[in-house]
This record gives sequence, structure tokens and C-alpha cells, in this order.
Amino acid sequence: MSEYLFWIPLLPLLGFLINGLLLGKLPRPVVSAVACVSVGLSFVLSLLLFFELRSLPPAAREIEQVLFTWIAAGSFHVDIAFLLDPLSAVMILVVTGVGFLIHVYSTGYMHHDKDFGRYFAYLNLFTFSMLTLVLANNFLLMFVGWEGVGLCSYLLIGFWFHKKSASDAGKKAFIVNRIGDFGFLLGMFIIFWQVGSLEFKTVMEQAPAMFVAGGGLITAACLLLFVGATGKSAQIPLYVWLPDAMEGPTPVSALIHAATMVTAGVYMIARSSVLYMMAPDALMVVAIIGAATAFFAATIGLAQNDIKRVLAYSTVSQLGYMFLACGVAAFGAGIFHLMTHAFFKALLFLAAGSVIHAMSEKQDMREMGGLKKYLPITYMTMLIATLAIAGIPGLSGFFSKDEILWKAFSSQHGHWLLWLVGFITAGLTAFYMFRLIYMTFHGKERMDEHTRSHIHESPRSMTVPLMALAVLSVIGGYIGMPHIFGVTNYFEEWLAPVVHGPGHQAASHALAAAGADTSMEWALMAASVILVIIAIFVARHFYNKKPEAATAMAEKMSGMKTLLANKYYVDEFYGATVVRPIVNGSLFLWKFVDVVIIDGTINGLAVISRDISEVLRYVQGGKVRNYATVFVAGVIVLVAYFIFG
Amino acid sequence: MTLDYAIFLISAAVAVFGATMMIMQRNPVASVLYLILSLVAQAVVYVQLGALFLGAILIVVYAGAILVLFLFVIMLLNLRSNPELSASLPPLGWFTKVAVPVLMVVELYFVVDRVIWPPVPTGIVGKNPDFGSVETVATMMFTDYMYPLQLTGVLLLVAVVGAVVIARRESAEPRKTTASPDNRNEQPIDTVAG
Amino acid sequence: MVPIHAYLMLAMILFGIGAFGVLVSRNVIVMFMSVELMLNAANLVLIAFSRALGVVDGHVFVFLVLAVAAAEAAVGLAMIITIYRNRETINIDRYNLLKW
Amino acid sequence: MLEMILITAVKVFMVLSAVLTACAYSTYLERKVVAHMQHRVGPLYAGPYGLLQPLADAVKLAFKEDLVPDNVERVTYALAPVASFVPAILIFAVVPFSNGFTWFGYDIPGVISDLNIGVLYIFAMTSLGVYGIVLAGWSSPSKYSMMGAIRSSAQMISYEISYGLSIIGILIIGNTLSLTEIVAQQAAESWVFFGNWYIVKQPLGFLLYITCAIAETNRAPFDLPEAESELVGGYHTEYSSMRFSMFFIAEYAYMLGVAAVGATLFLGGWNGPFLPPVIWFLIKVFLFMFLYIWLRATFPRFRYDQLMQFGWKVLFPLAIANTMGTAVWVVLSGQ
Repeated sequence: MSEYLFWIPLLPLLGFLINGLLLGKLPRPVVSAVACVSVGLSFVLSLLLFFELRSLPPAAREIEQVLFTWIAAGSFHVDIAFLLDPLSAVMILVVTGVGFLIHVYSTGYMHHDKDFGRYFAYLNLFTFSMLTLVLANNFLLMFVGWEGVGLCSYLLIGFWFHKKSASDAGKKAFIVNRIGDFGFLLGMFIIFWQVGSLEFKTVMEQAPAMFVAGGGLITAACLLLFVGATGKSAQIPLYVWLPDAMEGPTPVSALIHAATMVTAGVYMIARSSVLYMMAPDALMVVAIIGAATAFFAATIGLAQNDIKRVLAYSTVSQLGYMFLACGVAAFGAGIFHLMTHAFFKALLFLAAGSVIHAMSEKQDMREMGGLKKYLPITYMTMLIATLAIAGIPGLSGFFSKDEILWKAFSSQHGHWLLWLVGFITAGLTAFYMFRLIYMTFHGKERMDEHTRSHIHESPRSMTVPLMALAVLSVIGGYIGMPHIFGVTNYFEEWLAPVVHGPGHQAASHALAAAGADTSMEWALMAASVILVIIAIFVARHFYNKKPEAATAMAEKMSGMKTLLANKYYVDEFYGATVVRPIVNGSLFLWKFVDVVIIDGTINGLAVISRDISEVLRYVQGGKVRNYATVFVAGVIVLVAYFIFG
Repeated sequence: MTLDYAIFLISAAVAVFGATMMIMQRNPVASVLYLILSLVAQAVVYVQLGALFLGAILIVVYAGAILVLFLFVIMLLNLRSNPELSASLPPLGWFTKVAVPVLMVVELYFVVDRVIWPPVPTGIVGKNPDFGSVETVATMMFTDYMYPLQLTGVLLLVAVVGAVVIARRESAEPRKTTASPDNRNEQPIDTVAG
Repeated sequence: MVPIHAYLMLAMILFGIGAFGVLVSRNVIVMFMSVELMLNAANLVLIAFSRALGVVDGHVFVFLVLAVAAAEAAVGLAMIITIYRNRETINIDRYNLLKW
Repeated sequence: MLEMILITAVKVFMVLSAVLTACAYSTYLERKVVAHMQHRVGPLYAGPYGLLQPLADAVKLAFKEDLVPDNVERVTYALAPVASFVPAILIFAVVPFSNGFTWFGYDIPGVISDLNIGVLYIFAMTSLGVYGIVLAGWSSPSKYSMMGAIRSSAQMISYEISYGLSIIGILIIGNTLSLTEIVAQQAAESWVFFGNWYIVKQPLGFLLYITCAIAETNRAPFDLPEAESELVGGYHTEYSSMRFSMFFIAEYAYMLGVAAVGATLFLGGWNGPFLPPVIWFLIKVFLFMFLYIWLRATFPRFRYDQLMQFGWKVLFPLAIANTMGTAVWVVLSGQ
């Protein structure tokens, strides 16, 4: 079975090749069948491999498949090789599973688009790249996938490239990502420089011997890798591209900008957990950035009116949670949240897509309201997802978020301030999510007559994935229930061989066994639940019961609201501090350095050579015999040199 | 003066005569014939040097193939002796064009004369009767020089393909009226582009 | 007994005549034949040295040179035909396209 | 030394006169055979059975006026008949016609010159044969001559390759280029006197040889250079009198030459039981000549494009295949 590992990424690639090479030649049903079936088969294969992996003893859970040597230059050796271990197994299940549902959803959502084939080709290419990223057994191959998903993200954000905002957003995403990739590359260089290999296993085994724990080099490497992660996973300061990425089709937002690609940074950090464990300072930076992003994005999310933008900032915020988890060395919790988040955030986006679909492509929540009765399935599923993200007990989000909060508080890398930020953010999350629900589905119908007449529940191909994801959002958390419920945390146990160094694992067990802090954990959990419920009721008060109260409130705090609505002017800040100097510098380089100095030199040379040629051209008579004569004369001189010289 | 020397001198004289006449002719066909004469004389020298095989090959390849090809082209293009081709050069050009080869020959003479060369070659029948036979040359060719030989084969293939491609007339192009063979006084059309 | 100098001199003279032909002749075909003559002069040197040194390596080279000369003739004549179609002359001085 | 020169001179004289006589009577043979094949009787009046007809033809041609048209290129015009005649005759210098004689106490080999590269020499001579035709066509101020010459040069270049390749099989098996040795290799070893003839080992090579030889000598059905129904007389349209007869003799000498070579290479040369070697040799050459005439009387002429197609697309691959096959066979059989 394990020899079929490479088929997991290969199948989407085949799908891409078929759809991409026969672009516009295939009828739509075939296109969608190819795309969905390739990813679906990939999912089935992932499941089979997952169970095979599970049947192995925990220490031996590792399937590696070396396809061929990619680069072999001196001591530099990189294979095209795939590694399936508990961590990547979780990731491929999420990628192929959620990916498959989103593919199915897309067949309905994109049905009227004229570039149907191109869309699915991109989507398959993305799936392939993401799977390469996840399954890679070395940093370089991972980087290939990393760049691949970046490319697909660019292509899909700019899918409707005839819209200037879309193509601009695509470029922004690409450029910002490039900044992060630069850091990633540098980090990779440091690792290769020190360890002499890029293979994960080798690096993780050798790192303790090659680096001084807590030393500057390992910290630098980890921080540079983290720069890569901030680019890809939209963390401060490189998060600005993600909200703009909402210009892409909504299923793309669900797949790439919520469920999979943006979590690549988290995955990468979890993958390099051994390195991070050796660099506490880097971990601290990760935790602080994560917490700050979580809070910061959540506050922006409070004041957005575009339904997708709210979700985008929510995604940034939740990613911040994951980094917070990683930063406190709770990598398992981060991955756990990654998974549950993939379920409910994908669901939220897809449901939002369903709403937008129904609303004739309108995204402004101020024009919605009262959609509950038109879109029952969408409403129900979205409500489940919202409850999950808000952290209502019993739903998946609760378990993962609570574990993060608890780890932030209790871990030896944690701090109560980190917990506090996370705690407040949880409240904000519940607030803005329910604001979204109330503004969209409840209250007065604010849309115009024409739009209202077109509102309809989405087709089966879209609602079925919604329901599937809703189920996952509900039950997804039960595999990772905390110890205090008296059950085993299967998820943590599953990931333990990969993301925890042995020492850490022991510490965690010891902590669980001691049971001393149980009361504290219960208390914190209760506090967050209460906060969430309060936040929900506040949201209900402002946006359902008394909308005018919200307006009054907004007027009172108009300064704050403007600040939030304009996203803290971060884009403007970047524009002024980064973009403008670069543009001015480029203009200088263009107008002066290029035009005057370089072109001037070249033109001057051209003028000089033209004038010289004016004279010399008489030598070039075009008469072959003259050339031959000169040639022979040259031979004579040479021979003379050798004889007499 | 031995017989060897006599043979050498005669064939050398014929070779030089043929070569000289070749470049002096107005009529290209006569040039070809004089070149053949020169080549036959050179083949004799080859044979005298023990290169029996190469002497035969020289005749077969040059006289039998390459120069027939030349004649074929000359006939195909119907190239008669043309006064334009023998118009005298301007004095300066004439001087340089004569001086350069003469200088070269003088220089080569220095090379030949000053350097001490290996001992004298023997005549037609050397000590080793197999020298230069097909067998020895072929053995050398197919062992030590296998790679150059194969490359030469590739070169020939490329040349054949190239010749076909170059000389092929585009079918779309209207055929130019070829001058009849009887048209003795054809004036070449001055097509020098301005 | 003929000294090797004699053969070298012969080759030298033939080479000189060939070079002279290339430089002086206006007829492309004669030029071409002069080149062939120069090749043959070189061949003669190779064969003379082969004989003097008692090895047949030179013969192999001569053989290869003959093959190359054949290739050259094929391509060269094809080119001449093509140029003639355009210019309708074999006067080398009228093939002055090289000045562009 | 002097004796050797003398003996060689005598041999040369004898072979030359034999060849010239054979040429003359080949014309007679051709006319007679073709006539009988066409239910005619052929030359009948000059001498018994018209046997003196060649002599009469020669006399007639010799006494005709030697017409030289205006505008010919005089030197090449005069040179052309000689140029076509000489190489054809020179072929016989290396053809072994007998196993040798003993005259006046001298052992005389049955060949004028036993070159150890005899086969290459023959190639060289046959390849020179084209010049006579080309020069004749070129120097005559006539379209027909020109056409004949162009056709001829293309045809001979094309077929010479297959002609050469058809013999390579023998060279591979025999491992020599000397015609004398090749004949010796074909000596009978048992009562099957033709068992060792190369025609047995190289049947395809033999067929290729015949075909290419006919094309090389411009005989029907490959006689396009002088296709009288299209080109009046081909390359010798403008020739008359003795010059014409030179071409005529050259053609037959050439035919005899390739026939003799073919007999030597494929039919065992002078080998054969009972009869003297020279007689065997002559019989075999005669068979070849008869074949020539037979083919001429049987087949219509090829069209020019067919001729080229046939040469390049049929004969050439076959010859290559024959060479390769022989080489493989030799290697596998470990000879």
C-alpha cells in the first residue's frame, strides 16, 4: 500500500494536466468529473494510507517513498521523496478531504463561469502543490510546494483578472508572499549550512548536535523560517494580502485562504518543532506575533461590512491562534486547531459563498438580512460553524481553542498575558461572528427588490458539501478532547512522535498525571465559555434586537470605528513607508540612472561606434576575395610569428 | 637520379602544371579537367609514398564523385567562359592578391627548409609491403580512429541533408526561365541590390 | 630515394597555387576547386609524413579529409546553385551581400 | 626487367586487340541476337552470315566526313571520345583472364597487372567513364547532347554507389581487393565446379551488380543518356565519323569490361572444368554480353524519374542490406 504514496499528489497533477492541456476542449461535466474524481481518489488513498499508518506501532509510524534523486551536486543532495508520518497524514486528510468537498461545491458555484476548465485546472494544481508541500521529506521539496501553492493562490485570486481589483490583489498576495519566501530561503540556507542536509529526518536528528540550543544561529534560522510562515499564513506584519485575496472565487477563499494554504506556515513550524524547541526566543516571538495577530485581526473584523472580509480577518485571527499555540510549544494543539479550523472556516466560507450566490454576487452585509427563511440549509450549517468558531462547548472549535488557551496559560513557554489576549480574542470572535450571522440571516430584509426575487437555496452540489462540513465541524473536536474530561487525547497522542521532542512529551504526561491544575483548567474553560456567551448576547442585542443601538454606539465611538473599518490604516502605512519609497526609488533609477546614465552610456557608445563605422565600413566591401586576402595575410603573420618569433 | 625520383619529378610537374592551368582557365569545364589531371598526378605521388589505397580513393572520390558533381553543377547552371570573370583586377588589388600567396609560399619554404625532418621515405616498394594497404588503414580507422570516423559519417549525413535543404527550390516560387544551352553570349543580369 | 623535402615542397607549391586561385579567381567554382586543391596539398603532407614515420595514422586523416571535402563540395555546390538562382552569376564579386 | 616489360607489352597488345575485336563483334552479336529475337534475320550480306558486317561498318564510318559543328568547345569536343574510350579499355588491365602461361620458359601470369587493390582500380576507372559523356554533351552546342550529358552524370553518380556496394559483400567474404585472389578463392573444390563461385554466396549482390552495371554502361533499359527516341542520339548527337565510332567502341568496350569484371567476381573468372581457362573466361563474358542484349531486346526504357527512384529507393537500400547481411553472416559464422 505504501508504495502508492506518490499517487496522492500525482492524481491531482494528472487532473491538472488533463484539464489544463485540454483547456476549453472538454465539456463541463467531464472537467468537473476529472477534477473531483482525481482529488476524491486522492482522498480515498489518503484514508487507506492513514489506516495503514495507524496499524503500525507509534514509534514506527513513518512511510517514506523516494521517487528519484532530484539534485545531486557535490554534497548537496535532494531527493524527490515523500514522507508520510502522523503529522503529514493529518494534513493530507484535511487537504484532500476538505479539498474534495470544495471541488464538489465548486462544480455548483462556478457553474456559470466561462473559464470553468481553467478554474478546475488551477484548483487541481493547487491541490497537487499543497500535497507536495505537506508530503515533502525535505525542506527544498517543501519549498517547491510552498511556491506552488503561492503561484496557485496568485492565479486563483486573480482568476477574474479582467477585474483590476482582482489582478491587483493577486499581485499583492504574490509580492507579500515573496518577502516571506525570502526569509524561508535564508532559513533553509542556515540549516543546510549547519547540518549539511535538508531532509527533515536528518535535520531533526542532527540539529541538537549541530546547533547550540538557544544560540543565535538556531534562533535566526527559526525566525527566518517564521518570516516565511508569516508571509504564507498572513501574520503580522505580512497579513495584508489575505483580506484582499477575497477577490478570488469564494470556494478558493475557502480552500486556499482558510483551510489549507494559509495553514502551511503552521504546518512548517510544527514540522520543524525540534528546531523551535531549541530556540526559546524564537518561540516567544512566534507566540507574541500569533497572539497579537489574533487580537488585532479580530478587532478589525468587528467593523467590516463585507461578509467575506469578516471571514478573512477571522481567518487571520484564527491563524494567530495557531501560531500562539506553536509559540507556546503546543504544536499538537496548533495542528488540532488547524484541522478544526479547516472544517468550520471552510464551511463558513462556503456558506458565505452560498449566500453570495443567492444574493446575485453581492457581498455587503448591510444589504442582507432575513435570509434565514430563504436559505435554510445554508443558515443551519453556517450557524453550526459559527457556534464552532465561537467556542460553544461540544463543537469542534471549543476543544481546539480551549486547548490552545490552556496551553498558553500553563505551558512552560506560556504566559498569563498570552492567555489573556487569547481570551479576549475569543470573545471578540464570538461577537463579530454572531454579528455576521445576525446581519445576514436575521432582522429586516435590506436587499433591493430585484435581488430579493432571485434569492434561492443553492443547488445540491453546494449544499451537500456544506452539510458534510457541518458534521465535521461538530464531531471534529472529539478526537482531541482534553485530559480533564477523563479521556485520552487521541490527537495529541497521535501527533506525539512527530511534534514533541521526547522530553516535552514526558513533561506533558507528567503535567496530566499530576492533575494539580485541573481546577485551574476548569476555571479558565468556564471563563471563556461565559465570555463567549456574553459576547453572543451583546451581538444579538446590537444587531438583532436593537440595530439602532449599534448605530448609536458606532456614532459614539466613531473614531474607533473609522480606525477599525480602515483596518488601522495598515495598508496606507505600508503604502507610505514601503511602497512609496520603493516607487520613488524606482522612478529615480528609471528616470535618472537608467535613462540618463545607462542609456546615455549605451547611446554614447552607439554614436561613437556609428561614427567609427562610418569610416571603417569601406573595409567591408562585401567582396569575399578581399576578406580571404586579409585572412591569408593574417595567417602569414601568425606563421611568421611562430617561425621567427 | 633514380627511377623513383624521375617518377616523382614528372608527376610533381604534372600536378603543378594541372593546378596552375586550373586557375588560369576562363572556362570552368577546362578548370575541372585540369584539376583532374593534377589529381591523377597527385595520386601517382600517393602511390609512390606507399598510399596505394588512398591513391585509388583519391581518384574514386575526387575524380569519380566530387568533380563530376562540379561538372554537373556547371552544366546545370550552363556556365560558359565569361569575359566578366576574367576582367583584369585593379593594380593594387592584383598586387596584394599575388603578393599574399607568394609571401605565404616563401614562408612555408622557410618552414620546410629550416626544420630537420624525419629520414627519407622509401620508394614504391618499401620494407613493409603492407604499409598503406587497405587492411592497415582500415584497422587503424576502425580501432583508434573510430570516434572521428563516426563523426565524419554524421558530418556527411548532415551535409547531405543540408545540401538538399539548401538547393531545394521552393515549390511555391515561380520557376525562372532557364537560359537555353544555345545561348552562348548570355549576359549575366546585374542584380546587385542598391 | 626522394627526400621528404621534395614532397613537402610539392605540397607547398600546390597549396600556394590553391591559395592564389582562391584569392584571384572571380569564378566561384574555380575558387571552390582551389580550396579542394589546398586540401589535397595538406593531404600530401600527411601522407609524406606517414611514410617517413612509418605509421598509417596520416592515412586515416587523409581519408577523413576526403570525406569532409566531399561533404563540403555537396553543401558548397548546393549554395552556389541557390545563389545563382538569385544573382544569375557566378562572379564572386557580385556576391557582395556580406557587406550588409 | 626488359623481358618483363616486353612480356607486358605483348600482353597489353594481345588484350587490346582481343578487346577491340570483341567490341566489333559484339555489335554484330547484338544485331544478330536482337534480330532473331524479333523474328528478323539481321546482317546477312557482308561475308558468310554477315560476319564481315562490323568491318563494313568500320570502313563506312572511317570514310565519312568528319563534321564539326560551329560553336563547339573545340578542345573538349575532341577530348570527349578519347575520355570515354580510355577508361573503358583500362579496366582490362587488372582483369585476370587466365591462370597463366608458360612461354619461352617464362611464367607469365594471366593478367596484365595484379594490383592488390584491383577492385578499387576498377571503381576508379568506371567512375572516370562518365567524363567522356559529360564532356561530349557539354561541348556540343545542342540541347539533346546537353540533356544526355546531364542525365548521364546524374545517373552514373547515382548508380555507382550501388554498383560499388554490390561488390562489398564479396570483399567481406573474400577479405581481399585483389581480383586474382578473388578468382583463386572461387576455384572448384569438388565436382560441383560452381560451388565456390560468389554468385552462390552472393545472389543478391550478383543481381545488384548486373542491374547497376547496365545502368553504368548506359544500356537499355537504362539508356536514357542516348535515348534515341527522345534525344536523337543523346550525348553523341553532334558526333560523326571516327569520333562517333570511338564512342561506339567505348560503349562496347565498357560493356565488355564490366562483363569481364562481373565474370571474374561472381562467376569464378577463368575457373571451370575440362576446357582451358581462357575459354571459360570467354564463355562467361559471352554469357554476360548475351544477357545485355537479351535485356535490351526485352525491356522498355525507364522514365527518368523512375530510373532515379529505382536507383535510390530500391537498389541502394538493397545493396546496403546485402552488405549488412553479409557482414552479419560473416561475423556469426566466424569466418
